Amino acid sequence: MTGYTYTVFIILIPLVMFLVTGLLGMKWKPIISGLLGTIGMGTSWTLSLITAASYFFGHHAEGFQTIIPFEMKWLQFTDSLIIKMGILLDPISVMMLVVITTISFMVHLYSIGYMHGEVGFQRFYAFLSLFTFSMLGLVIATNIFQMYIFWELVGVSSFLLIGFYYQKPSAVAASKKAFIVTRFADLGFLIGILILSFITGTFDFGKLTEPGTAIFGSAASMSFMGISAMTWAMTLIFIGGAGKSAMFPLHIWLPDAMEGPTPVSALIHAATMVVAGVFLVARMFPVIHFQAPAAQEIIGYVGGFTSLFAAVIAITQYDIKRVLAFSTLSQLGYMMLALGVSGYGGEEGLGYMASMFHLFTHAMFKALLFLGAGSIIHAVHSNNMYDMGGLRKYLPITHITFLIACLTIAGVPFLSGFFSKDEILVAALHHNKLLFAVEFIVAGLTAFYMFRLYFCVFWGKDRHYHHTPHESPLTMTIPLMFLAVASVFAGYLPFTELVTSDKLGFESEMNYMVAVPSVLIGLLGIGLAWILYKKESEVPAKLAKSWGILYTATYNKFYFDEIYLFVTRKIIFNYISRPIAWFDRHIIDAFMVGIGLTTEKVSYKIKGMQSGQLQHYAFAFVAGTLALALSMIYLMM
Amino acid sequence: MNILTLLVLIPVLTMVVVLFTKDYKGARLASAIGMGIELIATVYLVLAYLAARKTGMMHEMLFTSDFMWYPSLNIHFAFGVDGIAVAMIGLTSIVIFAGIFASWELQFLTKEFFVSLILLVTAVYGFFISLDLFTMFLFYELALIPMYLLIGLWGTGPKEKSAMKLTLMLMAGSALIMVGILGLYYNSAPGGGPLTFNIIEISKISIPVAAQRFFFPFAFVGFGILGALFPFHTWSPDGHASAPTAVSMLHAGVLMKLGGYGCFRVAMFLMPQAAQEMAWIFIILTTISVVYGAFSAIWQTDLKFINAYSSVSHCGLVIFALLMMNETAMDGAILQMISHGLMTALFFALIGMIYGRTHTRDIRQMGGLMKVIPFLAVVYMIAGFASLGLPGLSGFVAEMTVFVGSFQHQDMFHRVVTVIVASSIVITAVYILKVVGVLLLGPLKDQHHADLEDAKWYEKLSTVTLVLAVAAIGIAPLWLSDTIVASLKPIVARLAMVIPF
Amino acid sequence: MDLGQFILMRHELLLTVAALAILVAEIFTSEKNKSKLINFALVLFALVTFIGFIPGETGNLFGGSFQSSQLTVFMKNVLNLAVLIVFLQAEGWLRKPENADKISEYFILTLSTLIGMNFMVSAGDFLIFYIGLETATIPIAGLAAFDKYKSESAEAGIKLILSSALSSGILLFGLSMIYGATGSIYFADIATKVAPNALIALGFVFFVSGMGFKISLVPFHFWTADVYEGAPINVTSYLSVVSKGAAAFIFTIVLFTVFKNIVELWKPMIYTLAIATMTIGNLFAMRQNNIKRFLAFSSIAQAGFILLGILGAGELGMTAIVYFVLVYVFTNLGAFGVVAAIHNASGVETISGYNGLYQTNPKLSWLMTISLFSLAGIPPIAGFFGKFFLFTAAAGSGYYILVLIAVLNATISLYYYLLVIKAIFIEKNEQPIPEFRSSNSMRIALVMCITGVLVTGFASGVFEYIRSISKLFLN
Amino acid sequence: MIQGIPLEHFLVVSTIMFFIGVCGFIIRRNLITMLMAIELILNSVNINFVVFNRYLYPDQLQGQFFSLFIVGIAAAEASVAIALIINIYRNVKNIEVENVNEMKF
Repeated sequence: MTGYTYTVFIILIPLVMFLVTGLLGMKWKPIISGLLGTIGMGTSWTLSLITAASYFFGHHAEGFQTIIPFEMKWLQFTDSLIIKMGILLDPISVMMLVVITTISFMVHLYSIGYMHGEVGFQRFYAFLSLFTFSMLGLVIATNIFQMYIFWELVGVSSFLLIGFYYQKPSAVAASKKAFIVTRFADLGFLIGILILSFITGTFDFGKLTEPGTAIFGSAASMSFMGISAMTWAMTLIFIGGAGKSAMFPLHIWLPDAMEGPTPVSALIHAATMVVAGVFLVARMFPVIHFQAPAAQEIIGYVGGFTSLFAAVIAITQYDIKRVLAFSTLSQLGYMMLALGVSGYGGEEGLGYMASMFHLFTHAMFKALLFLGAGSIIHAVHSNNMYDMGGLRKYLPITHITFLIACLTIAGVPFLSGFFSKDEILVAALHHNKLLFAVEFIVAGLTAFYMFRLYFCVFWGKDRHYHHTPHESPLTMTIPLMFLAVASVFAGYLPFTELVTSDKLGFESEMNYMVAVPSVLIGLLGIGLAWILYKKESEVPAKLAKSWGILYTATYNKFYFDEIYLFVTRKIIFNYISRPIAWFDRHIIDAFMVGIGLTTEKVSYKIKGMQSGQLQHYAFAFVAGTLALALSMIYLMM
Repeated sequence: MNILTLLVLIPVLTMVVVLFTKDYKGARLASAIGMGIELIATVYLVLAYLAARKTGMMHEMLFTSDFMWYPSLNIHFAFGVDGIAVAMIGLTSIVIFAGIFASWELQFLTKEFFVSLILLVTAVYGFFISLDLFTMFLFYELALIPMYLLIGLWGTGPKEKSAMKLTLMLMAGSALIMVGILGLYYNSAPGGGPLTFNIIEISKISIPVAAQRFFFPFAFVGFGILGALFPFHTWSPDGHASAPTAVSMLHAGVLMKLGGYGCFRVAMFLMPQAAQEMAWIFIILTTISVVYGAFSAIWQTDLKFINAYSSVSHCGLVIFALLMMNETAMDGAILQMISHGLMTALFFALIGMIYGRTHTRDIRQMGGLMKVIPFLAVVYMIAGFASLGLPGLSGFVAEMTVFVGSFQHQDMFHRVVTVIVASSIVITAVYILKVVGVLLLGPLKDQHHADLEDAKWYEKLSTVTLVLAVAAIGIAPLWLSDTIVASLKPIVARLAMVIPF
Repeated sequence: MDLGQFILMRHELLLTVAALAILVAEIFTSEKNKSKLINFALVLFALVTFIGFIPGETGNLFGGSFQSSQLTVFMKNVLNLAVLIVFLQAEGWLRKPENADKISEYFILTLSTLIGMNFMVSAGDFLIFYIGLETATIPIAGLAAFDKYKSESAEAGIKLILSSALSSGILLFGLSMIYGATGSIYFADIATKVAPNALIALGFVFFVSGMGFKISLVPFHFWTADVYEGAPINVTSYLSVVSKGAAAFIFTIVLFTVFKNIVELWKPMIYTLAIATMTIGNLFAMRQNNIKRFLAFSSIAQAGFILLGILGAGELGMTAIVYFVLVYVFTNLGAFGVVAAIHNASGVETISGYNGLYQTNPKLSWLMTISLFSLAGIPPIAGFFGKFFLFTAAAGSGYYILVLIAVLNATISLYYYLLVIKAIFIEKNEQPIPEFRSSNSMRIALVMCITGVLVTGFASGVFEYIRSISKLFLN
Repeated sequence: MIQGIPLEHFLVVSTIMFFIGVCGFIIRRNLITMLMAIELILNSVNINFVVFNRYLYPDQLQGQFFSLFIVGIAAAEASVAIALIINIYRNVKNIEVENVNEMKF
């Protein structure tokens, strides 16, 4: 099946774009790199659409094959442990191709307008291409180590893009935070890979995920600290995923990551990179499900908790982008949870399917939300939603698209979000009532905070803007409209046939027992927001007061940043690194130097021996002779 | 004419030529040309080596040549290279080439500077191609000595003290080595017959275990001192901090590798049983030095100190991997040597250039340089990424090979320490980003730095050479890794002969 | 016996003739062109040295009292060479007005000590040995006091003569005991009769301390520093190289041949002496400022290294020692040559006085550096090989720990040699020693030294030759 | 042939002389006296040689010759020493040994 060799170009084009714009970008007019990037992205978008079409709607009677159109050896560790660079096409990777290229293309287009006139326009596009390249490489990885490689690249390009305004200390800090936190998680990923490879002797997804494989034969016997090796491996790998997907408690970097330009937030921190973790778990799903059920449990609960936790925080945030960030967290929690509660094969695999489905739809509407927010910020030059209000008449297109997005995420029927979220709830219900309850509440909260945002921004009375807000240029609104359409209709894609845990389609019908209540609670949330925020009123403030300490805690994200800061700054820097540095200088080095100094001191101490008195010399002479004589005699005894 | 002898001859001739140059321009030009030729010769050597292997020459060493020197003691000039030595020579040539250009503007006693620098390099080449312990040791000590003048004369800060400390500590190390070598010599013919210094011949017999137990620590620690083995690493921060740019580059980039190279070529290869038995001690030491170096790097504020400590950490990783004694891990060790050599040289070059502009190395006094000197800043970032193991740059390849290899070890203890060591990549990320964040990003801190000029052509040449090398290894590691692995086979086989536990 | 046999002691005879010739010449030269004597002496001695190298037969004289073998001949030639270099270096100093009336004395005294050493080297019994020893010592006292108006010089002289007298007294006492125990003064006979009994042991100890005085081993070394400092530089260099070398050589021979039966008895003794000598020498050298005193202590430390060769008993040890002495001649004379040159030109003889020397006299600085590195045993200079072979010899008889101590001591010595180099190259100085051009003969001498230092190591033939002849000698 | 005096007596005498000499050399302050102490030592050695020769190996003369030479050399030594002592007197105007300590450490 080498019919898909052209997929190589999907990845190579962004790479080439990166190199070209990166090296020569400074030479030519900014706009050129913008256009180049956009065109390039457009090409690989079309290519991946073609791929998707021919993959999904080609014949697949007995399920979808895993296709590897291209693979080359990159680095060989042992006879069996080999890092290959290749392309693996299977339902989820193809879907991800579509998602990434779509969003990336939209963002490229959008940025032409949004970033217009920024210093380092070329740099921006170079980094965008770099990111897209790495992200694509990640999803089509044929083996876990290739994935890890691109995983790191994704991390670094995210670092570069968050810190795009590198003269802004907060941006620099945020980028550092993002990198180090994810790096810490990646360590888990790496160790997981090490354990996995030690057990199975392979990196290939093909070998790892093939059903009923025998490579885990040895695994059962192995355990460390009472926990089976596979559980260790999978949990550690999940930690890696959790880092990228900002699962609790590694979520702290994501809100700060909003320091980056808004299109970046849309691309990386809403649609693509942050779902890498979910994708990883999905990729390893058979292994996790069969070899490490305990790990899967953990995944489920972490997902659930994160979604709730983030939703609660989102309610209290003022910064429009932070609200969106926390909603992203919450939605990612959904996806993780879905994987956590999923089974394998057919109906059982509903959660898996749902997760992927939600990933897809979420990408669309969350990107839309961010781009919309971008266009708002573009108009208002502020992130704080209390500086906004009544914008609906200034920014009609933005308003409509934003509303659609909000409705979608709130799970209003017949929009894409509704379907995917519904599937997740069903899956949760089947496996774990507690998690279902959590998700049910979160659905309501989501609706509430989204519409709180919506009403504050577009309704209420005008603020006095230093210049009247005007609708964004076409380059920015076209993506908005496109994504709006996408998020409306994405829900009608037959995911149950296309993306499933065992690559075989299955039938699933609406479960009204779940759908109706979830819709109701969504509407409830919307209504509450309507009452509280449609008109300017004191009620929210009062409410906030009435919650008191709890409110402040929530507003301060439960002080997690502070805790982390304490750990790093105080513990690691002051109580580990500083003493070590001191120890090195004042103990070890001092000891080495001390040897020398002592020698010198001794040489001064004994200088009296050379007194200059002939008779002392003579005495020493005779004494020495006699001493030798005595020792000699002693020896002979 | 044997290519290897040529490798040693070219620098010698260069020195002679430099001696007869008029002014500093001539001196630097002469040495640049000389080292350029050397670089070409090295490339030729690499190609020749690969070609020879391709034609299926299976000898352990290639291009061997052997002249009797002291017949009564059976001392030879025995030269020869395997893949590892070739790789090391390549590293040396690149670094010295870059180093010459990094010290392009040096005008105080230029002639003497370049002569001693090239003398140093000559010794390094000699060391890598030696197959005879005596000549090896001779070149080893010869490599240590020019250091004193180089640091003492052209250094900065408390240069005399640092130079003295460095020289003495390394000499003490070579004292240990001397004992080890003599021990090897006198045990090189347990079955009677002529004693020999020749590594290959010794590697064919097995030294009596009692002797191994006695002499292994001498040889290993002796070389380990130069390899910045904890707790004998303290010469390195001071030394590197005080040394002039090119010397730091060469010393951290190449000279410290002599330590690691000697550790396995002499100590481990020739005394496998003892190596197996005592490995755990040194594994613990190196584990400490990896983590410890990284942690103490976090707290430093002097750029060179940061890099010196990160060198301690990275070189610790080298010896750590060597002690794992399996093909992959040792391959990783060699890769790590090369990768660390290149990127640390790059670091020191950049630090030197930045220092030359801002006249400070204290990161607290600098900031936001990205705006002012973008080229240098970007290269510095690349170097940083290389050192924190970003895929696509050499550091990643080396570290991953080390980790995977070490983790394949059957013994649980080894796997656990591997995990500990692996955790250092996070700490590395912390201090690298700290530096990058403070030094390059953010608003410009000191307004005097507002009108610094960016890199000159020779600086660009110097840094780009290194960057290309780093990237090349990072992007296409396979051929290098395979070459090394091929040459590692006999060594690993010999080490694997004995499994005491 | 016919007179033809006297060819065996050609070196001694030649030297005697030379000495007498100079004496006579001195009588027949007028006051004003006394300085011509120098050229005469130089040429004459160069001739003698050259003739010495002509190979001739070897054998015994006077019923074995005088033994001449290729090894001894080689040793004598080395000594001649050394003295020639010393003379060349002394030339500039002798031309100074204050020495105008003592020119011939210098040569005659030196030559007579050299004769003594030659006899000592090829002694076959303790009588010749003792005569040679004294002939080699007493005139040096005169030489040490050569600057008779300088109180240091006088002090050096008296210290040397008195302590040497004491030491030779003790040595003789030992010899008398050995004679009492064995009933012979012939090496050959004694060697057969020596047995580990109290009398022999005592005698041996006294003998060792007597020799220890000459080689300046700790604790018999105290005179060294003071004498070296007080005596004129050229005498000092003579002392430190020639007389020490000869003594070390004969000491080795006696230990290897005469006392080889009680080897187990003297090895621990030499072991301790070696450690003490190296360490003390280094510790004292570390903080010296007067370059002559500094070199004195460094030479003491070097003597300690020689003992390592003695411990590596046998052919390799012998070879290593002779080789080391040869290298040491070039190395130390190189260093002393520079010191003398500088002293003649500027009167400076302190290390701190050398600050910034490199700015004005780069050539001399490099010479000094190379010599010092050679002393420290840095490759690829001869000193490295000398030390390495000594260590190899010691390791050969299993003294690895001693070797370790020795090499660590070498590291310490490197420290203080580097201090000098630091002074020369690194230290800043407003008015360093002004640039000067030393006399031609001095230059020749230095060139000889430096070539020796640079070449000896690489030319393995030298070592191999010594090895072959010492093999002949020892069996 | 001295009747009835056993070897040991001579040896005792010589040994005592030797150590008197050594002690004298170490204790006495006057350079000339120290020189005389040296003479004592040398003469004790002479006695040793002669006695050993006479009693143990009467059929040969090595010991006696040796002592003759020692006497001769001792004379030379003494002469040089005294010359130097005079030289010292020129410089420091006395011959107390403790004043001869210009160079030390």
